[in-house]
Amino acid sequence: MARIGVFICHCGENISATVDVGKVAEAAARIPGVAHSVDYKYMCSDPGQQMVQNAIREKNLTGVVVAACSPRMHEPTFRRACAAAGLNPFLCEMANIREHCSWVHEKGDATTEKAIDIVRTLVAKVKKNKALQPIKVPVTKVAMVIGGGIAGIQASLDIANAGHRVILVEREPSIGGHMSQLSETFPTLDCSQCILTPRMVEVAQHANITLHTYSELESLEGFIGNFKARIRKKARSLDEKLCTGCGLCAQKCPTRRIASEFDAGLGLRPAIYVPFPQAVPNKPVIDREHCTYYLKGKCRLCEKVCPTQAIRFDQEDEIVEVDVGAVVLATGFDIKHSDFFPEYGYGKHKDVIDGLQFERLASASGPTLGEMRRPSDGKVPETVVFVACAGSRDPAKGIEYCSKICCMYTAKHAMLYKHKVHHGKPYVFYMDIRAGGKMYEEFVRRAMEEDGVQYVRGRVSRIFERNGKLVVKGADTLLGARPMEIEADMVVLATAGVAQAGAEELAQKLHVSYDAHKFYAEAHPKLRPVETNTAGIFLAGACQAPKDIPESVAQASGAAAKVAALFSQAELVREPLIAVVDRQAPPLYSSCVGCFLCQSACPYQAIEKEEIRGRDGQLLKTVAKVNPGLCQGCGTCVAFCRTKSIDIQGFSHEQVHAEVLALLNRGDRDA
Amino acid sequence: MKTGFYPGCSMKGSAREYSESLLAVAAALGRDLPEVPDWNCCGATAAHNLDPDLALALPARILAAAEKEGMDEVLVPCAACYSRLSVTRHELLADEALRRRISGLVEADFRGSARVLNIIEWLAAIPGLEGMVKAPFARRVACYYGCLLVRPAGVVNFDRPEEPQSMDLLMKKIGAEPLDWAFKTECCGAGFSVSRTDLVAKLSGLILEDAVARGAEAVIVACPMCHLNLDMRRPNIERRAGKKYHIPVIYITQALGLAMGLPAKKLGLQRHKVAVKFPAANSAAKDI
Amino acid sequence: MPDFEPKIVAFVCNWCTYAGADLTGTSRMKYSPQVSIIRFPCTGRIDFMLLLKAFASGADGIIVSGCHPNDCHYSSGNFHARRRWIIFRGLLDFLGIDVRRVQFSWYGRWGRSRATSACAAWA
Amino acid sequence: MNALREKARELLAAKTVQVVIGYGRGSGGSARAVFMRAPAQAAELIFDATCLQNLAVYLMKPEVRKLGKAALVATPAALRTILQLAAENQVADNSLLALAPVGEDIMPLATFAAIEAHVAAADHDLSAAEGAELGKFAAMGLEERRRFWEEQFSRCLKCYACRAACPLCYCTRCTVECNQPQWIPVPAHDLGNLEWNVMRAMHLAGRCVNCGDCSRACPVGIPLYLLNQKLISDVSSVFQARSGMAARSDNAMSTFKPNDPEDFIR
Amino acid sequence: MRSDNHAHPAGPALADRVLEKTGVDVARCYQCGKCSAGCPLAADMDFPPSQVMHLLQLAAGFPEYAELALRSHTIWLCLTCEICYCRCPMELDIPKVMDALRHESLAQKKTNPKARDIIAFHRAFLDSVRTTGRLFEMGQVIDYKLRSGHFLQDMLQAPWMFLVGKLHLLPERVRDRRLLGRIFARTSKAKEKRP
Repeated sequence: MARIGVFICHCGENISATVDVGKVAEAAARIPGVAHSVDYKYMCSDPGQQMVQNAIREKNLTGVVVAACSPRMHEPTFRRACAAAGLNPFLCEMANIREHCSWVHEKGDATTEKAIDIVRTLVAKVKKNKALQPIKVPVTKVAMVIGGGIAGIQASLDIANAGHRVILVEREPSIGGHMSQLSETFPTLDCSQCILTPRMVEVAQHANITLHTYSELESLEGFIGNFKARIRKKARSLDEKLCTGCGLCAQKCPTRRIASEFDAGLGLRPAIYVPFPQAVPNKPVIDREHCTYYLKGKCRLCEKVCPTQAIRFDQEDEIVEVDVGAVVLATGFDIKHSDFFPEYGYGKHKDVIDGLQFERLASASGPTLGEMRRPSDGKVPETVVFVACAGSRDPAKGIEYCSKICCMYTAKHAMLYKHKVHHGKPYVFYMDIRAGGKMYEEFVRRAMEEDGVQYVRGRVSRIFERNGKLVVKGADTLLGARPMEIEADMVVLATAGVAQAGAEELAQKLHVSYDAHKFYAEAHPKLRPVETNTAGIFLAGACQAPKDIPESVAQASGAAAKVAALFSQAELVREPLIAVVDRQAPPLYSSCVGCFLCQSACPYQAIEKEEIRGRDGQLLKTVAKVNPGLCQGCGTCVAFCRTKSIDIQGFSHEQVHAEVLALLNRGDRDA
Repeated sequence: MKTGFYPGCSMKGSAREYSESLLAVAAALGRDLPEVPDWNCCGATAAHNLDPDLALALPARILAAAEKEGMDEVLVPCAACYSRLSVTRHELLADEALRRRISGLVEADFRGSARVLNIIEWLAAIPGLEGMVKAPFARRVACYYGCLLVRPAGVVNFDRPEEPQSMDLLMKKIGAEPLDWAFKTECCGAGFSVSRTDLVAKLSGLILEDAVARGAEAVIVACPMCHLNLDMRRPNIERRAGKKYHIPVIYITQALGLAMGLPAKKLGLQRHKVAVKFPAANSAAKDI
Repeated sequence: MPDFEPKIVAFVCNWCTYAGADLTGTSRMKYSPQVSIIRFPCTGRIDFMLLLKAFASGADGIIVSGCHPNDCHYSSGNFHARRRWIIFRGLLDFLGIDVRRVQFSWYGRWGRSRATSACAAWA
Repeated sequence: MNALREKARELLAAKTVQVVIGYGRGSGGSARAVFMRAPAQAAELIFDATCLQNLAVYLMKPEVRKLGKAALVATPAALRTILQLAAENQVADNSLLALAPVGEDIMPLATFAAIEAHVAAADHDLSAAEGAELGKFAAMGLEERRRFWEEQFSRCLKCYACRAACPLCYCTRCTVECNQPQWIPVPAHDLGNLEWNVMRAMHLAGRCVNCGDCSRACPVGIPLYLLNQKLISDVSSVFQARSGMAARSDNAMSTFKPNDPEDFIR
Repeated sequence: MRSDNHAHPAGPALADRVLEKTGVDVARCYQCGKCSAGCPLAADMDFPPSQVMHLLQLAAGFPEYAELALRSHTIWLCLTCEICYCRCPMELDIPKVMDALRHESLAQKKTNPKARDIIAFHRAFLDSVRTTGRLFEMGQVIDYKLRSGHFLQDMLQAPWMFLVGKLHLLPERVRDRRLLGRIFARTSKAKEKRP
């Protein structure tokens, strides 16, 4: 006879506020097979766990049901507690009477009744639980970092310094990400390249790091500790070993009028180019969409001038297969551009630019070599208006969140402008200044007090051009919301930070969930910010949500720590919630009839054929067999098998069948 | 597809030339425009400013009459009436109880089956307009949409609420050169023409100032109220601005009529405050 | 029948819909207590016989919900499930069982609230 | 018929097969399965309009398999059954010989490839009449259909004759015999009957070759073929898949296409 | 939308009446000022649109703010040109709110004296529609002059308008004028019923 312990948590008052926990405890006590039923204010606290452990020992319990929060929250906690008290952890189940009951229903009998139903369901399930031992799985101690921005670089370095091999995959010809495009960084105004390029070189020279630039993830199979990644190394049309990075080809290339992505469209670049001087690797790439050879089959000038004959026009994409144990997603973010705003001219005004374009104007390696000149006619702008919250905090445009970094970089832009154009007049239209980081508020004050940046509180309603000037129609809500117009020479929109293009496709390749804005979803917003729900895949940087460099670096190191922890064990312990094929005594040996239709149902090809032979070696039967290493426990085969010969531990036929009956009040006594 | 015609009160009075030019063009295009039987005033700004139920009742009765007449769509050349009819149809179709109450109030069952069409939609839907052009209207023009043709976007969903292009495209079809100017959808002062003429002078003045600054030779409008403020209130505008504006303001139907070679008299050009003539110096086309 | 309290069982997948239900909880959205949830690793694990057993045991309505196509944590569990649902639903309808009593849906993490409103309205 | 007898005698005499499974005259003019081991018994063989039973069902019976290699008088349904059993790894190639009667003479098919070619030649989709009958049901109202099947299932005795007669119900331990948990209630009450019949139909989805033996076997005459034909028509119209056409074909229900069409998942 | 898990005093606050009539929840306005920035007449208003919204937000706790809103000149200066609604990041239908405030201001006789002429024009407009079913421009201008006292306004325009045929001396009447009368009666009766 089962001896089940039921432990009902008040969760402070999160549960007891709407669920009569006493009544639930009484009802649980009356369920056949329940030997112990108590309620307590904080079940997950130490005293709470102590109660569970004492009850297990005193009452010799064969199963535990903790009625509290979601199993996704504290199942590990209580299973560890039961294991410590000598009860197999898989004989402990959580009944979710908080997220699925007390928080979502009004106080009343119906809610308490539902809580009792949920407890009864899980008690019925626990009776059918079996003691299970975790599966040991080998771990490939190689990490793959996708995205070579500051987050990807930091994560790679930390993992590599922890002694593990890292494969860094970067889509662009060079690592560096958006940070390499910046001129100076807040709150210290130190030059972005100066603090970034040493790290980039460190990555290139690190023995443990293999760098694949101009490459994308083609596919990822397998599971934590045992991923198999296929990386597409896009053809650079260049033999990287021979190329010395002398740059002669880029100088001589006749096709020079291509908008440079690195310069955010303000500068131009040739068809064969290195994105920026400090690029790592400092090897050019041929842009096949614009190169005359690929369009018309002529030219090949770069091939002629190349001292080391490194040009390879016929180079093909190459697929590299690697086994990795963990993946860190650090694919970064993108920003909206000025054409996203109908009321600011749909992008037709050349001098209405976005933040990254301003960074390029201010940067020494930029198209204007750092001189503050506006894109339309190259004049030095006398009056510049910076518009904060351009697209962010704007549900009408589908972006309701705050992009977090614009207040800071807008203040920085205004300061940089003032440092370069001393008599210039910078205005900033803002709604609220969000400068919450260390030294951030002081930085913005400095912009206002020392550099005389005029802050106007109000949002810009419209920007239009009038005889050579950009008229910015705003209002100052601190002066009675009086409408005002500023005739500006240039306008910088601090546009919304959004997910990278292609973020959704990459998430689907990795089976990682993402939110409505295509930012990757962390496992838990507060407690597991650098993990995803997919075991073995971690997050770092702005791909999870817009954030600044310090946070990205901190997250990168966090993710690296998680990877290092994963690789610290010789073997990976995996939950034994996998499928098993029924085996019985002879003469049946197994209820499986060997139709093997389940093989096509398994996404992980975890089902193999096993030949059962008699003592005389004669083949009696061929039945299915599950490879515990590959099976992920999705259960698709289990629900498909006609003879119910394959079952999954943790969600077995008996368990779910008992749950359904218990939930609908037809407990053990019936059928 | 039966297209009805709702002229609206101003087309009979202060905007006669809009009606004359529209009917002349329609005749030339061989399109008959049967009026909505016994149509009443849509209430314009006055109704929705003073009384919410009246603001829905008056347009509802018009649309119900059009539906009874079997009209699939109703051409409403005046932007204000177009807005009132569109908003009413939108709100009554969204709220069944409201639809029933207002239908009861006007003693007619409003179903919303008749679509509301503005002048640009109607003109743009006519195939082969370019072919009808005999004397291309080769002028630099500032196309003025006003507020209610393109807003509120959720209700009228016609063209873009910021920097619309549909009238510009039409004018290009008849040989004009539409300018990219900044006051396409800024307000002209609408209903304050009589009660607050000073404000109209300010707002309409800004519009003319920008059009002239861009080198426009004419302002093209598609709404009698905009025409009233920009044309008839020209003295007030000029007095307030302290300078003269000679730029003529003509309806899109008049511009189309001219391009189709219809006589100026039939298009009511003689009824304008600001004479519709273009200085010979900068354009080859003969003086009108 | 105002006091008709339909008993609804929701068979949900652990990754999208169960987490979505948790999210509905954390954001305190309200829905009818008549709906109870049974957790499965994936919609691929939901056996049609469980639906039969639920109806036979007195459930008035059933919700079967999992991850959007291409979002499945196991990559294809939901696709297999969809194929079974198409055939199973056709059979139920053929046998005269009102298929509106079974609501199939893809609810992503944030969509749980839509499910609750759907079933509340439906119930 | 004598071509058949001649062939059977010849096979048994030459011992190429150990048993010939064919039709013999049963009581009351019906045809019944006969298992001939000696050449002389070949005379009992008949083949006429009454020979409808799908003899392939005996290929899966241990008692028959014990006898060794079998030759089988195979109707088109039996041929489709053989190919479906092959697709489910139940019978190996060249482990049987199918004798397909074509008009007066007999076509011996020794390999799956031969059987596939023979099957492919004929049309195996649901006949117009069968389609029409399904259409009649679709036209009926929901309530009318429910009452029809409620009445039919109320007569089910749970004798499982349909399972015994079906060549594709070869599972050694069927779910019906599983009592931990008790999936299908043992007694023949209406809920249990519904669960049993729905399970039987679903487990044959994408597999049944529409031989009709289940209906013929049912002592209380429930039109079980309708359930299977409904699923056959759904599987072929929605997934364009047909069972019993090839020895190597994946099962419609355990595979998928990313864009399987449906209009009811919100 | 108001979250419903803690009770809101659905009291008679102006903002609640506005929510009930127009569906616009002023609590969603985060005072960004974009409406005031784009409003063509904001410079002439005593309370630009963003401030009217703020008055409504605080009106529940401060009844005098409701008075300021209802007695403001703004609600009459608003031309409902829809620029604010089109650009509002929170998609708040501000013109509809202005309409609702005008109706309440009229009902409670709190109309701003500076708006006398505007209201007179509208009243004259509706008088003409009630009597003839359409707008008889000349009749309306005379009625407006009687109500507003600006007898000499536009005296120079009238002869020119008549000369160019823009001034009709006789009104055009709708045939079913009695229906128009019933419509006006029913709507004005409905106005009395409202608070």
